Amino acid sequence: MKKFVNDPAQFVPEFMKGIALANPDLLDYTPEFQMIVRKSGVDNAKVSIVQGSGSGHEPAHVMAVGPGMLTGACQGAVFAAPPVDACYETIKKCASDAGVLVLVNNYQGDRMAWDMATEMATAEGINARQFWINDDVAVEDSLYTVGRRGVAGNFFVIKACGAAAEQGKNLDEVEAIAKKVNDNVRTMGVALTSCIPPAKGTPIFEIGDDEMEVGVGIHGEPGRRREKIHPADQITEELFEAVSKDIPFNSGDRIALMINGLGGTPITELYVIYAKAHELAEKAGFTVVRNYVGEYCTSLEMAGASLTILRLDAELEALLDAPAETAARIF
Amino acid sequence: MKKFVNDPAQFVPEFMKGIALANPDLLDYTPEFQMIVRKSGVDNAKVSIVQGSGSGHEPAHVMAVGPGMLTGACQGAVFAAPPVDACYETIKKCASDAGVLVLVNNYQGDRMAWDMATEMATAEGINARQFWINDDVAVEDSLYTVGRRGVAGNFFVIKACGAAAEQGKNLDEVEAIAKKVNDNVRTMGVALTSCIPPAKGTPIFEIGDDEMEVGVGIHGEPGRRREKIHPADQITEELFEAVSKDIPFNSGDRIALMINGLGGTPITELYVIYAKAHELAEKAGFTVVRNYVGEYCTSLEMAGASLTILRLDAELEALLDAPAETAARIF
Amino acid sequence: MAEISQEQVERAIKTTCATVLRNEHYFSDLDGLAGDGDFGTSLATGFRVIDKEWDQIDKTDIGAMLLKISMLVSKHVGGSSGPIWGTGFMKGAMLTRGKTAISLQDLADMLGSAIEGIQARGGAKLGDKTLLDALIPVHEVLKAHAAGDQDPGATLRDAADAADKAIDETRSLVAHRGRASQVGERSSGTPDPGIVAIATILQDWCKDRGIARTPKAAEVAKATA
Amino acid sequence: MAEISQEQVERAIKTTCATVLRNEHYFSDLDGLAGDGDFGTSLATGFRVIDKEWDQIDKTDIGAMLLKISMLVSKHVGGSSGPIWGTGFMKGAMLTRGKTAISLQDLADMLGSAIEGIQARGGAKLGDKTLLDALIPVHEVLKAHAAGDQDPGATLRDAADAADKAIDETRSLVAHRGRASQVGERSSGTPDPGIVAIATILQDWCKDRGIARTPKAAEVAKATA
Ligand SMILES: Nc1ncnc2c1ncn2[C@@H]1O[C@H](COP(=O)(O)OP(=O)(O)O)[C@@H](O)[C@H]1O
Ligand SMILES: Nc1ncnc2c1ncn2[C@@H]1O[C@H](COP(=O)(O)OP(=O)(O)O)[C@@H](O)[C@H]1O
Ligand SMILES: [Mg+2]
Ligand SMILES: [Mg+2]
Ligand SMILES: [Mg+2]
Ligand SMILES: [Mg+2]
Repeated sequence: MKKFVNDPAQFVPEFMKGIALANPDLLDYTPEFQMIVRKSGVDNAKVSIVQGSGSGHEPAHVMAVGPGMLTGACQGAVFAAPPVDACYETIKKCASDAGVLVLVNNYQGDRMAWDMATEMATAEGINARQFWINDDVAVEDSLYTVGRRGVAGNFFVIKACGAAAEQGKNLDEVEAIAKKVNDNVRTMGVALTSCIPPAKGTPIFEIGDDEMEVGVGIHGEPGRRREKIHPADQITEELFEAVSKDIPFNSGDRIALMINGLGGTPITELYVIYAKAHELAEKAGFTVVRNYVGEYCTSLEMAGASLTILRLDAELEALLDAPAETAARIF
Repeated sequence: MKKFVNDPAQFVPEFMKGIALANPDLLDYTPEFQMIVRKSGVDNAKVSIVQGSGSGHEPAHVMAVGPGMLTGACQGAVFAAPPVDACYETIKKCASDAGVLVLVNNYQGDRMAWDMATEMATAEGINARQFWINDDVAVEDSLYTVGRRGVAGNFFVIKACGAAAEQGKNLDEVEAIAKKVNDNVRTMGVALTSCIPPAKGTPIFEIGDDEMEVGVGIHGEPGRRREKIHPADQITEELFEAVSKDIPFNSGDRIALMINGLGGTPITELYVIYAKAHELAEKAGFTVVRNYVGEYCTSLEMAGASLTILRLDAELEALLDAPAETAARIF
Repeated sequence: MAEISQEQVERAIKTTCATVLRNEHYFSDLDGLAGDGDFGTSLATGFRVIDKEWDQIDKTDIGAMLLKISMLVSKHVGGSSGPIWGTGFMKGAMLTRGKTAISLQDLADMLGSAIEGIQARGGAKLGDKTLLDALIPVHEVLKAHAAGDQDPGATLRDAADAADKAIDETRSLVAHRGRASQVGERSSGTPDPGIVAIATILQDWCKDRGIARTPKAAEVAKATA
Repeated sequence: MAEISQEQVERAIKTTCATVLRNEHYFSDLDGLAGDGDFGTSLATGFRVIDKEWDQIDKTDIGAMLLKISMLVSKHVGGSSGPIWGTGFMKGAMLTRGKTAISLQDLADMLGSAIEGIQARGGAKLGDKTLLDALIPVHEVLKAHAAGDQDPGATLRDAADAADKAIDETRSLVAHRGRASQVGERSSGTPDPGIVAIATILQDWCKDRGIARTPKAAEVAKATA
């Protein structure tokens, strides 16, 4: 296991401590619940935006806390939903007179934990509501599972809701924006390698030296198929095709285009993908209004990438444009 | 080779095209010289800051172009200094009445190329000057080599000089700032894995499953020693010790602390290191005024990290605080 | 009418702590076959705290005790297991408020209520290859004995048999819930770790009460060896 | 006095293109042993352009031609090789301005000037295990023949011998310049790719002119096979 780690059981609290130490003016860290909230506290005139999920997807979710983004977030162990109490305490800590919107990536463990937490909070009189994000087109809905997974599109839901909340929109309005983003955002990813959860110490799946997993999930869930690795342009075409045909997106659409790294892929390779994706978008008649190239929702040190398209309208464009600040920063 | 790449020979121009497409308002790309300059052009009242080196270290160097940072940069093939002409054209394109400061990371190939380019530009009446950055404490000066290597400390030299140039400081003053930063910044890195230059197709060095290279260079150059992998805290102690004892830094120093990822290490592991480094800094009596956790100077997809300490004074603090914008961004 | 004393319930919980802690890695390994390999760790994180804080746990009555246990699970167990086991204990607590002894029928009702709660929480049904595939037949056993011989020993042995049997009966199924459902067909042929955990706990309860029985599923044999 | 015609110089350059392009991967592999494995590619990138643009290259005189070649190297060759080879051609160009033929002494002077330029540029000296360890003995050969028999054929053969010999003589040295210097002791035992390139080019020149000689260093044998 080629990792910077001490006791694997302490991996999550240790990196959260690092995030907190590095952002003393921005963030407030409660180790007991692996919870991070804005230092500036809750504004009762504004809807609070909350999220929480397994660790290993950073900068999602605790590194997405900050003005214009999340009000607070909690994390579970690597790839495991947080305990119910952590979710409950996060809602409680972020409780606002204007209400709390809980953005839940659509996984069974996360949904159950936030269900319980929201019920508990509601029972205490907190105005909390859940919204499920499910942008991954790789895996179709099925009778048996909880449905499509929530992946990198998550960033756009947070960004738009965070900005709307900042502007003082009410809970219904912010929820409507979450729905609009989720209805208009689609993602698919591809993995070239697996990753190793520190506590597990071994890869979560086996993959050949010349293979890739098309449509991989951010916990290493299998996707659509296992294939020989293709040239970057061909992979990009596959992702673009799958994503753009899903809603479908239409010629003339104004879009945000995201190439998200899964953790182990260097930024340059993401730009190789971006170059092709941008070209394909223009060929399809889309206008790329904003773009995002980097890490937004990762899977530990997995080498891989995902492509996200969000259809914009004037409202969403303005929300994406709005200022925001998180622990993920350059300067 | 688990990479998103098409023809490996086109890797650099393809990712540069992606960077350009993604930043149409910020950057101007000249494929012929693998050169990127600010879209806003040159301000003759301000010193231009220029850099260029082999590719594979992104966001250094072309992704460090932007207001408050570099005026322009050019890149060579992966890990190879740019051709002399590219350097010359970059100086020419960035030529300002106030002068051009060329920040060269201290490698033989880069120095020779920029030497020639600066001579050529000077012969044409351009007021260009070079400054060598050499913050890596891993390898001692020696009679035979060009001396210490320039690594992640590079970011601070660019940031400070970029801000100073923006403020209208003259060439002597900006050069003095480069010198002040370089004199007060020290770095050491450690690699857990090698990386694979696309055109080479094989790792640049062999390393055991349980080994790390302490003091590694950003082109995979060997460092101080090969060791069994240690817990993150112990590695951090080693890096901190080597770096902080080098100038040495003193109790009471106000510092900027950077944990830089080498490309394949996820942000969470960098924060595990940061947590310990911050603690060690406080124990040593330093005040961490600013911190930087993320990728600033990489080595393709190498798993590894480096620790940089910069001693601050009021002038440098203000320069680091100054606004800046580059292709490396979150929102 | 056979009574189960609070002391017996406490003893069963303590035994469960031992079972879960002993099998932390084994249960995770089983989860790793088709799921994400965290089941043992998730569960053990909670039961380690229950074990450690045992003396401080409110034991006024069975309900108070189970409520506290449910709270500790909610606080410390992540993943799907947190809500599932937390809900189970919570439902049991609600039916035992103020009681310091319960009948076999009470126990059957508690489990029935727990099953309902878990189904409402996670949406799984019989045959989805979750621990419900052990709990539901065990519930049938409890109901039958409560209405019949009321022999706690025989009840426990039959319950352990039922859970044990569920492992092999569901082995070839495809998981429809939890992370294991995400590997599709690949989960067929591997045992469900939740079912193994229930069977192992019941087997350890048998052992603790001196009820001789030999596990059939290899996984229970291994987990109780 | 033996004259070397411009046509002969052109032919030598064309031959050099073929040598470098044929050995792109081999020279990179040699650089990979202790350096960073880019030498062959860096060099080939430049000589591929020279080869392709050959017809458009200004051939008014030897100086004009070498100047253009130096410029193409500066434009297309990265790494240390760009400045080193670019400087070498530039110095040769400066001494042949307006000339359409050169003497052996001119050639010796050109190489002497190139060596000085490369030393000034990169700071290497004899024994640092760089291509200077081939160029300096070759320069001695040129000077001796220029002052003596003035036989271009014998000169070329002796020059090839000298460069060839340099490979084995420097093999056990530790590199003090270029990326190979960064591996310290580890470079000992590997041949320097720059020296191999010079020896290979000279051997190919011999072959092209029908001068029979058998390379001694295994690397040259391989590169010219
Ligand atoms: N929806 C559900 N209802 C009941 N039990 C479930 C459900 N989903 C999973 N389980 C049980 O939980 C076990 C897995 O728990 P755990 O590993 O903690 O959850 P996760 O699948 O989120 O990683 C499975 O073996 C199964 O027995
Ligand atoms: N300072 C120097 N002076 C002369 N020749 C040098 C010098 N440094 C390197 N060389 C030659 O260049 C060759 C390596 O070239 P190349 O691989 O392009 O450079 P780099 O070492 O920058 O990767 C070496 O084999 C050596 O012969
Ligand atoms: Mg899990
Ligand atoms: Mg090189
Ligand atoms: Mg699991
Ligand atoms: Mg080289």
